[in-house]
Amino acid sequence: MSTFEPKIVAFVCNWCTYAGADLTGTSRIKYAPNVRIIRFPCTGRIDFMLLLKAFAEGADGIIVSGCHPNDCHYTSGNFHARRRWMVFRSLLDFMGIDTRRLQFSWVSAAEGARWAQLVNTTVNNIRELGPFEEYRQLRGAGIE
Amino acid sequence: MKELLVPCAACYSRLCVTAAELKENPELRKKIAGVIEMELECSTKILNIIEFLDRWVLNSEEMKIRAPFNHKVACYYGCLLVRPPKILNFDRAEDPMTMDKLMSRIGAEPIDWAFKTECCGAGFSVSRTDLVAKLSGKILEDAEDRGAEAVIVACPMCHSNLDMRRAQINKQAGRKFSLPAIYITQAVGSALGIPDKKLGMKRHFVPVKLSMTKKKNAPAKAAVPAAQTAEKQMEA
Amino acid sequence: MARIGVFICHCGENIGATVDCTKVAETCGKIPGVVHSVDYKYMCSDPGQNMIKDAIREKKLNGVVVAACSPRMHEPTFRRAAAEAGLNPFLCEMANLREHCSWVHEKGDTTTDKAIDLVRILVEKVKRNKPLLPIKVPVTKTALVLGGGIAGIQASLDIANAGHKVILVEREPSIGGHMSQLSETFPTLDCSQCILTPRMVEVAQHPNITLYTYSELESLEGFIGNFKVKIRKKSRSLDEKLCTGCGLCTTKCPNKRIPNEFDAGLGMRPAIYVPFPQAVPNKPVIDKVNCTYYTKGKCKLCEKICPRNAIRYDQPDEIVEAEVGGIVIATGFDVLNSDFFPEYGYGKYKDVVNGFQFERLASASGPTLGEMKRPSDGKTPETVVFIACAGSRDPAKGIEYCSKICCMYTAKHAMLYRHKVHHGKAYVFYMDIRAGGKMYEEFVRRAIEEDGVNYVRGRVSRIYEKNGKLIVMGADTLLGAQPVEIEADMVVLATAGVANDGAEELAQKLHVSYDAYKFFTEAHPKLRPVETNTAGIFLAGACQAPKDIPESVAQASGAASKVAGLFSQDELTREPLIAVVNRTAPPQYSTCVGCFLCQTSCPYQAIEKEEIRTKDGKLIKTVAKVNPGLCQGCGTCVALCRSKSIDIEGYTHNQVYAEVMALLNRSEDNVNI
Amino acid sequence: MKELREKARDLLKNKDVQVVIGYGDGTGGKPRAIFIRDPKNADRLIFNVKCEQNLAVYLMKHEVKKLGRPAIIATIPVVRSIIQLAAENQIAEGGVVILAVTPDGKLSEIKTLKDAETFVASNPPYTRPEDIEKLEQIEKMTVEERWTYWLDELSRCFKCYACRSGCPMCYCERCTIECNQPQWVSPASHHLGNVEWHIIRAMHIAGRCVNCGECARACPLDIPINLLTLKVSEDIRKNFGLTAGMSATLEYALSTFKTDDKEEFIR
Repeated sequence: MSTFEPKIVAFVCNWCTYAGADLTGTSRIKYAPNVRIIRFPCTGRIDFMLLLKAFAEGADGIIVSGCHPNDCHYTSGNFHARRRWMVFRSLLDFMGIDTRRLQFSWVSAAEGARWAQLVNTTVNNIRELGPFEEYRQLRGAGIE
Repeated sequence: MKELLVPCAACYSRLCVTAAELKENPELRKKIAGVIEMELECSTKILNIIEFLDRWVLNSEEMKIRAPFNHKVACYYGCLLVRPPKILNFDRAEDPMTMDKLMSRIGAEPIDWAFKTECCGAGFSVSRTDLVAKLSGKILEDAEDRGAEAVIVACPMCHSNLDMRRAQINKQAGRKFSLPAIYITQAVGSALGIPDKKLGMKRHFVPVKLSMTKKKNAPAKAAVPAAQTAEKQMEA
Repeated sequence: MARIGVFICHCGENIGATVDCTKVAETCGKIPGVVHSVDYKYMCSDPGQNMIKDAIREKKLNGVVVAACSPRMHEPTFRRAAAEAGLNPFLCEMANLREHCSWVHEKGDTTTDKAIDLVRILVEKVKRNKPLLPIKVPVTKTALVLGGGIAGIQASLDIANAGHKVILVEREPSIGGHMSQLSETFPTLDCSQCILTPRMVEVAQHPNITLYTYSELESLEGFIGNFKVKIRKKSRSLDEKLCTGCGLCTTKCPNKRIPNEFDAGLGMRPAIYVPFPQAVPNKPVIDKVNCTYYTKGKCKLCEKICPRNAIRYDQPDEIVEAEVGGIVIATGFDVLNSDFFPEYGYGKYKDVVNGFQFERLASASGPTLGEMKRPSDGKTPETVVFIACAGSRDPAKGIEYCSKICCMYTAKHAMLYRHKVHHGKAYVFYMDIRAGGKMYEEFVRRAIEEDGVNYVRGRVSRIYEKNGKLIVMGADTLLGAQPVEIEADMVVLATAGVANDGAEELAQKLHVSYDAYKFFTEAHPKLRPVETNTAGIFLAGACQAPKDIPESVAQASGAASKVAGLFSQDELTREPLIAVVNRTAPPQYSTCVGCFLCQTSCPYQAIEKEEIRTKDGKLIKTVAKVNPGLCQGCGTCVALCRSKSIDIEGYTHNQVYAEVMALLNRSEDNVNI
Repeated sequence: MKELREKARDLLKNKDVQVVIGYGDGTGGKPRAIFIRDPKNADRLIFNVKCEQNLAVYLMKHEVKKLGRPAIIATIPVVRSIIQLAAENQIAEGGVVILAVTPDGKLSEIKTLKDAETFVASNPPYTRPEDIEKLEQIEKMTVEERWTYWLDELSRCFKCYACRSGCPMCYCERCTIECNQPQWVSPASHHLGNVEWHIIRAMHIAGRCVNCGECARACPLDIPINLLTLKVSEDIRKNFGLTAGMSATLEYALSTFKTDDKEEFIR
């Protein structure tokens, strides 16, 4: 597993974290290339099924990030998202899915450095954990 | 022990502040507990004399006003009974009213005046008596000018300053203040019909000349049992 | 059948230096559905854009992915280019190869691979894009202005002069607001009435302005461009058409001892009254609480005296309905009730007054006709103490914020006093002097240096009356907190400016947000200061925060220009990236089961109930419907809907699902992406 | 029981309702749901401790809706289901007559939602101790243990969707499971499909579940899936102080929020 490079999918909102990642770019701050950003209008739009799909389809780790509380471009999308994640994350944990692979965060449009740091720490954590085989291999398994 | 009655405003203020400190600072609490070698809960409710009278004396059944204390009085809270407001939140810091209400209930007429919460100089009552005289003087001056017959105090320190240091005060103010300083329990006791002697009214430096005027328009004999309970209550 | 074109931009060295663009173009050319894939040095340049346009035409592309900088940078550019080539702009997407890849990673295969992934994601998305048409919402070109103070007046006039209809609603019997109470105005000391009343008259006479005084907003429905409002016209107990405003009734009213609101309680008025001589409209109103007829059932003197028989005791409130396209809130502010500094004795001592009361004492139209007389005994005050920050910047007693206008009006008050009483002494107790503004600092200096006002830096601890004088006890912190005691004849408190009463209720009626102090909040503290978070509703004046006249007027004109901008088109176009509740074939009509749990998730109250009925009007089912005028496209309801009955254009279930799949689903390379 | 039958008979006789949904004798001594439309048959109604199926589910079925205004024999969870359904605009005020039966067999006729709310308020939510016990037991396990536990349990699932059909809250006309554009959950009953299905189910019932346990009872393979919904309900109660089926104007946990909702995992 020395060559293991985790695949990270980032689900981010357009107004804060996506713009924040843009700032990371314009400030030329380097970070690990393992992450792929998928853009959403708001964290409120992110369907929990997408996260499960990402895991099933080979993601080793997931970042979900949007505007800080009270900063949502739509005033409250992130508050709804927060509740959704509180319930969802606890359910996954209860079912034995390692929630360390699911990193939630708030990154504002002004926090370019924070974004880079978030990606790097997540990549390192997931590298520790290794590939998320146990979930991935559910695909097709269990059919006699 | 659930409640602690503190008749001295200075002690009251200090104790409350300490309690508050300890409540929000577990470290300090541990330290102190170690020093005094006993557990500290800080659950004791600290009562000042006004709260006490209000709750236990004037609200209890057998406490009947037998000799209304019908005098114009200046309710003097002193500086420590209401400060620091954040911690004590006992009454409005700048214009407290509890004593005024209490006084009206025993038949007195509290005047509206400006020195309710001014300092009497207690802190200097030994070291700088000249300052005490100056500050206490202002208090008496305003009270008398507004027609008060007596200053009602809720702090032994204020009491001693306004009473004991009267000569020096008069000297400094260049006028003779005749209105007595009366500790709140004395006023209340008198209204409940406790004889002046028992209340120590006779033992002031500034003679208390109120009683005579009062007893006239008060019921002839005071109901003794009530008086006794009243005493018990206050000694308690 | 997808025919996608992929255009990889080098952005000079910016992308080209770290990403192997040619390889990206080649690899992406192999993605099923991609029929055209090229790379070029500067895609945003004219030749670059032309490449795209030509390809769209020649290769009959039905989807374009431009892999270049951030879409937040150039998406509009490339969508316009696509449109010019006849492709629906929403069929053009951007992959962010610069900010999200080349600028943040080292040169190398992994970076190039990432670039390929990013393009692949967008290719899969764009395959599922639908041509979208911008949403057009009709605009009712009438504005509603709430509040007839200087801000409301300014906004109304600006909008009206731009050629649009305006409905101006004022709670009080006359427009004019607080400004009409002021004597002179800083920093020029010109008479407030003199500059205000012409504007008031202009409002009354303007053909485009409908004025409802003594009226309040009852309810609001709808959305930007299409609001429906109900306005309650409170009964004046008189027929305004008949009334000529002769004022005879007011002279004959037996009950003349009612504290006059306009004079801040210092003057008296009858039960039937006109707030002040220059009132607009100049028609009286009966104060039912104090009117002898309403309280005791007899009197009716005004009715007898009225030469036009205009009095109507039984006149009911009237509800006026109107349709408006934009709304300006200009409901102003109020001053903090000072009785919560008992130590200052406001309300206890007649000669301790607040700012408004002093304005009336100084005003030529005031109860003293501008002569400096103190309320208690009408004597000329020889010494006046002004206390700034009476409540402001005081977390313990008052409010934490700075009321902003007090420093200036206190300086003005002191000056006015000195001008009227030349031998009088004026003291000002202050924390700091905040005189930011054109000619402001100079104004304060003038008060201090030319008019000899004594400024004492320190706070006042107590005020008490002593043989006819007000003893002001304070400290001078510039002299080592040395105690200061001043024997004053009058004290003026610069009490804090706070939100008007009823601000909260109004905000809830209008669905606009407000802060902890009940001031209305702007959409962005810096860049959108006159808009609210609710599209089509704007802010002007002190209802947003304490403001002086110039600022209020400036913001009012700003709000007015926003409204004028909104009204400059017959339809307003909005990005069509909004949520839609699906409709399916009968018997289902929609997979929505009408649980309406989504309703509360919408920040914009955009989710409505729609009843699906048969031709003969029989109700089949009630389902959710997203109002395209209100929806801002956050998609919270989309993720919430269990049956996936709501979807959002631009980020549809199909699109985002495909993006995830495109990105992964390549189990052959778990190692080394 | 006599009282119950008379009540049902009267309701049908006076045309107050067109159908009474209740329990009758089923095979093997197990009660089953019966639908009485003729007063004469009211005596077929029974009620005993075995009668725990959540009959509220039938209020949502087209076949039953067709029959007209129903009366329903309701245990406490059933009343809560009805209240929740009303909160979700599925049952109109006065749309159903509730014949509520308390555990001690007391019968009370509930006509309005307000009364229903008072009823559940005085008969607070009840979770079977064995469920709580099992829940805590699982929570004590390590993540790995939980994973193997659930995989083992869920491996038996063959997607018969009895859990869905038995649940009054699963009244969607099109379940996410049936969406194939995109195919959110693979229809096959392999491990992945099973895990995804049961997560979706728990999430979609979250904040709406009254913990009647019907899903588990309905499961032909005795998978304790009610624990998933129970866990979620508990979280919602602890975190947001909300319990489903207590008020017909209930705020839905996942479409409302407090600006100071407490969590410790978002960094």
